[in-house]
Amino acid sequence: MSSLERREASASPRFSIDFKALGPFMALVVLFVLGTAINDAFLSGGNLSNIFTRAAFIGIIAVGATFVITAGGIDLSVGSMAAFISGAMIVVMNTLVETLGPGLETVLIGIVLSIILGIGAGAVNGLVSTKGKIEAFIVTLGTMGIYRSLVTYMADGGTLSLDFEVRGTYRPVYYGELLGIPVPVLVFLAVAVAGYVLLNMTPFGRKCFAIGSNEQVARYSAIHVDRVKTMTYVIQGLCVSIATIIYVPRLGSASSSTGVLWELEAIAAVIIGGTMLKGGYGRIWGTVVGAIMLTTIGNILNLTDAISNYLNGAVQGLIIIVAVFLQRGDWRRKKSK
Amino acid sequence: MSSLERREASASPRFSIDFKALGPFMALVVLFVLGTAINDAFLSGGNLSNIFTRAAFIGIIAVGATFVITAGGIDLSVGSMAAFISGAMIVVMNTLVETLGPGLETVLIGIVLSIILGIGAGAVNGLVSTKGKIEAFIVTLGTMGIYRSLVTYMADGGTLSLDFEVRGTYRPVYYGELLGIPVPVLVFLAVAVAGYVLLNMTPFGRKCFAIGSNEQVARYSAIHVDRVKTMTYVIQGLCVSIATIIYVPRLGSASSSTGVLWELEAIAAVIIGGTMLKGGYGRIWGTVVGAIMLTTIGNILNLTDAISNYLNGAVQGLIIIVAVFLQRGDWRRKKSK
Amino acid sequence: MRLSGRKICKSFGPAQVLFDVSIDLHAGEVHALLGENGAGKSTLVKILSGYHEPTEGELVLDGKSISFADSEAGEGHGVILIHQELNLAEQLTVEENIFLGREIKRGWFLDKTAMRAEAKKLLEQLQCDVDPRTRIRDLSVSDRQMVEIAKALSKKADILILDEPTAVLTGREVEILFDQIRRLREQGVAILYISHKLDEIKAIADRVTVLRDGRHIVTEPVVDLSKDDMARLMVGRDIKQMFPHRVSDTSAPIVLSVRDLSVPGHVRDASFDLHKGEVLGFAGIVGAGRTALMEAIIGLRERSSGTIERDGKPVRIASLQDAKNSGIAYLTKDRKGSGLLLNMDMRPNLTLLALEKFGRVIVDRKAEEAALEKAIEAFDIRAADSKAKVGDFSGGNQQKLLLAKVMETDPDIVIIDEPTRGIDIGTKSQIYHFIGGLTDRGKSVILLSSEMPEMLGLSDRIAVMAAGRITGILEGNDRNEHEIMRHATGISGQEGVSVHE
Amino acid sequence: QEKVKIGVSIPAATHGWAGGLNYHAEQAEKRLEATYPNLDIIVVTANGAGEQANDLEDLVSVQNIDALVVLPFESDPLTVPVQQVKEAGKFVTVVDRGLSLPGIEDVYVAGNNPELGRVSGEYIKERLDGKGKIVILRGIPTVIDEERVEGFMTAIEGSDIEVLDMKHANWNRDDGYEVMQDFLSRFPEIDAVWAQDDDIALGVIEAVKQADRTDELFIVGGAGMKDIIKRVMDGDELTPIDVLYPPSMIATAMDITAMKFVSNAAVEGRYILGATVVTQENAENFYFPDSPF
Ligand SMILES: Nc1ncnc2c1ncn2[C@@H]1O[C@H](COP(=O)(O)OP(=O)(O)OP(=O)(O)O)[C@@H](O)[C@H]1O
Ligand SMILES: Nc1ncnc2c1ncn2[C@@H]1O[C@H](COP(=O)(O)OP(=O)(O)OP(=O)(O)O)[C@@H](O)[C@H]1O
Ligand SMILES: [Mg+2]
Ligand SMILES: [Mg+2]
Repeated sequence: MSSLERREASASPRFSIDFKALGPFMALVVLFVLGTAINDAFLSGGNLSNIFTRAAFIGIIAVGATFVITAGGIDLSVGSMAAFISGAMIVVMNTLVETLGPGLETVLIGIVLSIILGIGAGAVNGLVSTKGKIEAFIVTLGTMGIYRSLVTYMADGGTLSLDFEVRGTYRPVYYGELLGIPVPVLVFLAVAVAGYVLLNMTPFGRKCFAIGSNEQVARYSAIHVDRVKTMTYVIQGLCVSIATIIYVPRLGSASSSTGVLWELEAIAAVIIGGTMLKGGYGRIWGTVVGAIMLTTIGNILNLTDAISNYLNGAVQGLIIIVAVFLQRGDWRRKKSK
Repeated sequence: MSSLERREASASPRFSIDFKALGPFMALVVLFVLGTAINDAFLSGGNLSNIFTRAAFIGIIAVGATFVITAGGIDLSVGSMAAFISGAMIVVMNTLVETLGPGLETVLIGIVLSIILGIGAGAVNGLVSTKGKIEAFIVTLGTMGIYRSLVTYMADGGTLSLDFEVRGTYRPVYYGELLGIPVPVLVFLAVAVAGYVLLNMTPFGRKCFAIGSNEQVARYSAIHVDRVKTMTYVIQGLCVSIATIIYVPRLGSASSSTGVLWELEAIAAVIIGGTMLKGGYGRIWGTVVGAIMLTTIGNILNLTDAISNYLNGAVQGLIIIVAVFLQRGDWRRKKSK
Repeated sequence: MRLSGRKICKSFGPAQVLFDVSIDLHAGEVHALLGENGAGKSTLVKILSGYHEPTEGELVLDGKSISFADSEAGEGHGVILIHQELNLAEQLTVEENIFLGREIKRGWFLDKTAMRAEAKKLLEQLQCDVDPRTRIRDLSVSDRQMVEIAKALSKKADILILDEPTAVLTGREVEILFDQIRRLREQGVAILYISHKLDEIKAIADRVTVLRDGRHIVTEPVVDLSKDDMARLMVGRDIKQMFPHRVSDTSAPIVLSVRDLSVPGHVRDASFDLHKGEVLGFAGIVGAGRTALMEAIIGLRERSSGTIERDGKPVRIASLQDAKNSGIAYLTKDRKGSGLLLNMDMRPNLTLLALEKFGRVIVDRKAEEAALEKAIEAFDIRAADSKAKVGDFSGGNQQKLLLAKVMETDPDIVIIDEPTRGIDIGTKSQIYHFIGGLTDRGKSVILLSSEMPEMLGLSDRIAVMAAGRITGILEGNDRNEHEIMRHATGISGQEGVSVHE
Repeated sequence: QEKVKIGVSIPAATHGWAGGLNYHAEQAEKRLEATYPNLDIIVVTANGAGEQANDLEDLVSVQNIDALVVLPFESDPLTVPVQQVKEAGKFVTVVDRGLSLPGIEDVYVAGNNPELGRVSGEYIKERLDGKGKIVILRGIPTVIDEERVEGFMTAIEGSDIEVLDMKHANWNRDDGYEVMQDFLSRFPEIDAVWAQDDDIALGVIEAVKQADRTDELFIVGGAGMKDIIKRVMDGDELTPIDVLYPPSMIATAMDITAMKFVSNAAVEGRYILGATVVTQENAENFYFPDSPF
């Protein structure tokens, strides 16, 4: 949005402010109405639980991406980072089975490893781009290739499979429920709340906004720009590792095709949610809704047989554009003139 | 690069100015030395001609992307746009064979169609994002899905193949040579020169820089921001169509896997070349070199079996990061302190 | 003595901008720093506060030699600088900016309530009527400057440096600021104050240091210098006459006629005429809608009603391009936000508005260079390095470049919004004479200014706006401060549109 | 009367062979729905293992299918999701890529990847008299690719055939073309090319033609794409044979599954499709000019 329009918007705050915040939610409601219209089963508890559970992967990663993008960066490596971390977890857990057995310890060590790797991978992205003064786009494009290669290499070109007994121990992390809510959804919720608190209620979040909005100003305000930026990548890495932790028990395997294009989905969820790609403004709840929207679109396409499968991508693309158009609410303001 | 560093850079212009302009070339030279060291065949005329010919596709598209990015936009749809245009060309030419025969007319009509489609597709991207006030990232993510679906649909999920006789007529556009230089390379050169002139020597190019560096200032300088931005997408579309025109005679086919990830390669070429992802500064020659660098990296990896195939992506990623690091020349300044 | 700079030299690359400058700041004293645009004032204070490293020379704090690693270290020692160019994150709110980098915390979390209360208190202290939750990008420049001041005050400075804080402030705001400065002086804070407004120097400063071309010229108690002395010391020559001598001719034909123009929320039913060869001033308090009116006239802002006639013929102006084609040009008051491309050098900036003049197909670089040379000459733009990014220019030289940019279109009607913000007195006079020259050549000027002397010294007639309406057009002897204020505050009787929601 | 719903889950048409798969699935859907009005077939496509697992969930929870025909993106990750479909009481047919746990599926229609590699290897070994220099263009690094290459290497084991190098060409024509170009600049002597897949083979053919080295080598592809079958049929020296790995196997699987519901025939069990060698003699039987693949 150009600043000229922004001025206009601020001139009539009654319309714009509400819309900005509610936009994504309204678009989601429209999608839900559409889904129900197409198939009654859409609103069934099972289907809704499926949607939210699926949204958890991309959603958790997208929460991390919200930090990176708010601070003016970008991370293209998340998908292959997820694949790499999954692979490493599986390899290590499979090895541990021999000594520790397929019990809780093995899984816990796997989880700890995942977190360490996530943080490490994020730190690499952050440090190389800040200290090396290389565009984040290039750095993460590079590490995207590197992580993907590493998982292919670990898997010898094939698939890494988690030991079936460990899978049994680990299973509840994906398939379990607590108070009737699937565990991944709970984790997603927790990550979103933590992300919200961190971005909106702590000095760190404030610094992310400032850096994304104007790096020079941030620097003049005694903010350690490089450190904060690096931290956003570390948070992104951590989020990827959390997503991985609930991903691995689902499919119990990793291969070179794991997580392909997740980066695009995560960034799309962030942007749909109203965060600005150029940095300076981020919204965790928007991101959460964005992730759910993307998953819902995929689900709706499965509800009907009316559209040729070849056109799935077209319908998906159209819905994304229309949804964002609706939620930006500019059409509304035009009318009210 | 943050403005603080930029200051430093401008504070010691003797080093930085040379480096900024020469950086990509030097990185390319390093790559060529590496290639020669790995395999003598690298410098053979055939291999070099292969490299440049291949670079032509991505390079031509990347020239267009330079405009879009310089003016502060982004286009993710170029790869699937290329697939879609190829598909449409093939379908139309195959149909025309029946009435016009496999002669020059058929090919020419195909080419004209390609140009019309490219310009049209670019205009759609531009108009939807400017008039609809939707982020270019979202719009082109959407059209990316749409074009890819359309080609899949046209091909019935399979491959569209150009009529064999037409292929004969059309062949020289890819396989032909003029003065010993392959036609695609000449086209690439022509596009690059035209792009250079347009971006650096005309009012239009100046306006792209202005919009990318500060849209508000551009507006206050009587620049029709929406119009110019839309034009950059049209130029991008035109470049895609030119790339397609030389792509189709190569293998004479199009399928849903045509042009996958070209958008990422094109953007990478642009950024490697020194154009700023945030807009406001673009360099066509950098882009050209960037495209050649990317192709060369792939070529070098094919010329050696020292590296496990599985690690190709990792090596590629590493080389990209290192090349950009070298060409940014910051290491040099550090040392000279 | 609190902070001194001893024999400070500073070079940017090959260009040296400070030569052996020494300055002492004393506790409980206001020290003024004077100098032409580009004299090196901002550079000097940036060195004093740790934003730049001196190339040579040293800083002495409380008798000990010290070197600040960065601005953070400077602030750590109580040296606070208010930058000449606003230094706020536009997408953040007022309160967020005030506490940026030193947020008040409760445990690990931001204490937003405390920060809001504190921000409110600071703003109240400055009598600044701004909601702490407003985003900076939605504030006027003068409000932004007040936020900067609030931010600096909240830092509890021992040594406070203000780099042209009043360039964008209104008279009332300046008074408020001065009260604060006096209060701080009382408390023993050492203050360094930069301004091009000599009245202010007279009013607030205890001692004056003058720089010229990066060299220290003189340091004297302010009582020992008259304004003319100061001007002479700065410029190095006498300034004979501030304003051009002009004869106004009210019978000249009307070149621009605006009728019943309204902009929703900003302007209602504005009508006025502009004669050939006249300077029509627009006065009013900030937010009265002058800028909005002008932006609507030139097609940058949507209007809900109104007609515009040029030379008696109705014209349709839907974009700035149309305005340009009708021979109207507009100089924005926001040189950073909408005036100049800060990351580029002078040449593209100069020619951006009048680009087609330099070739419709290919931009003629030679012609551009020639135009640049002429502009540098005509507007006396002083840049150490003509290839440097405009963002690195001194504020005054940016303003001159902006003026040159607008003039490239060779307009018949020039709308000038705050033309002399941050301009030194010598150059100001140059600009006034330049405006006089324009009208002598039959061009017409609309002048928007918050500087009363400028308004009175240049304008043939003065239109006054209040709350979105033109409340009066003053001619002849009515053109005086009292009448302007009477109309500007709306005492003259009309009700206006509400501007602030 | 309630219709019997059969869900079909396959990878999206992102490369030639998968495109053929999609085509045959759609054709079979139309044909079966026309023949048996009480059948409703729902075809869904996925771009990755995770997405396919989503599709399986949706087929069960919102479409409430009675039977599932699935060609897994990858075997391992889809084992558990398919198992869940089975546990929900559905009839399950698995195609091409076997699951990692035994006994889940009711019907298994298997292509035979190691066999494709073995047959190709045998042919090349025989044709070169057990000695010569070859290059290999592999697919996307996955299990399928691994299995094929392993089968191939086993077949040429012990002979004097030297594999100069192998690179991934990702079952993609453009990649096939470029990798082959580079092989040609690198190796002055190549006796045969194993392209593993017909899409790659088409790229290889163009590269070889461009380098003018059509006389010195031959190419073995795989899958049974109509363009290549046509060449074989026409006796093209460059592509003497092709090895079938027909995407129509999905139609076979759908037919078999449909039988379960429209007849009383017992259909449970394993159906292994061979890797038939297509030569000039039998090519006509495998040439379907109207198929998109
Ligand atoms: N970062 C920089 N890089 C290069 N040159 C600079 C830089 N900062 C300042 N200069 C140059 O130093 C000179 C002095 O600038 P400075 O901003 O100190 O002037 P000033 O006295 O504050 O002027 P003004 O009254 O216009 O603000 C100018 O010629 C300016 O172009
Ligand atoms: N200092 C400023 N810099 C940039 N834009 C401004 C500034 N002040 C106001 N504006 C914008 O100009 C437009 C008109 O301003 P407004 O109607 O509030 O007051 P104004 O009377 O025109 O201001 P002034 O009296 O200061 O010229 C608004 O869109 C406002 O956002
Ligand atoms: Mg200054
Ligand atoms: Mg059906």
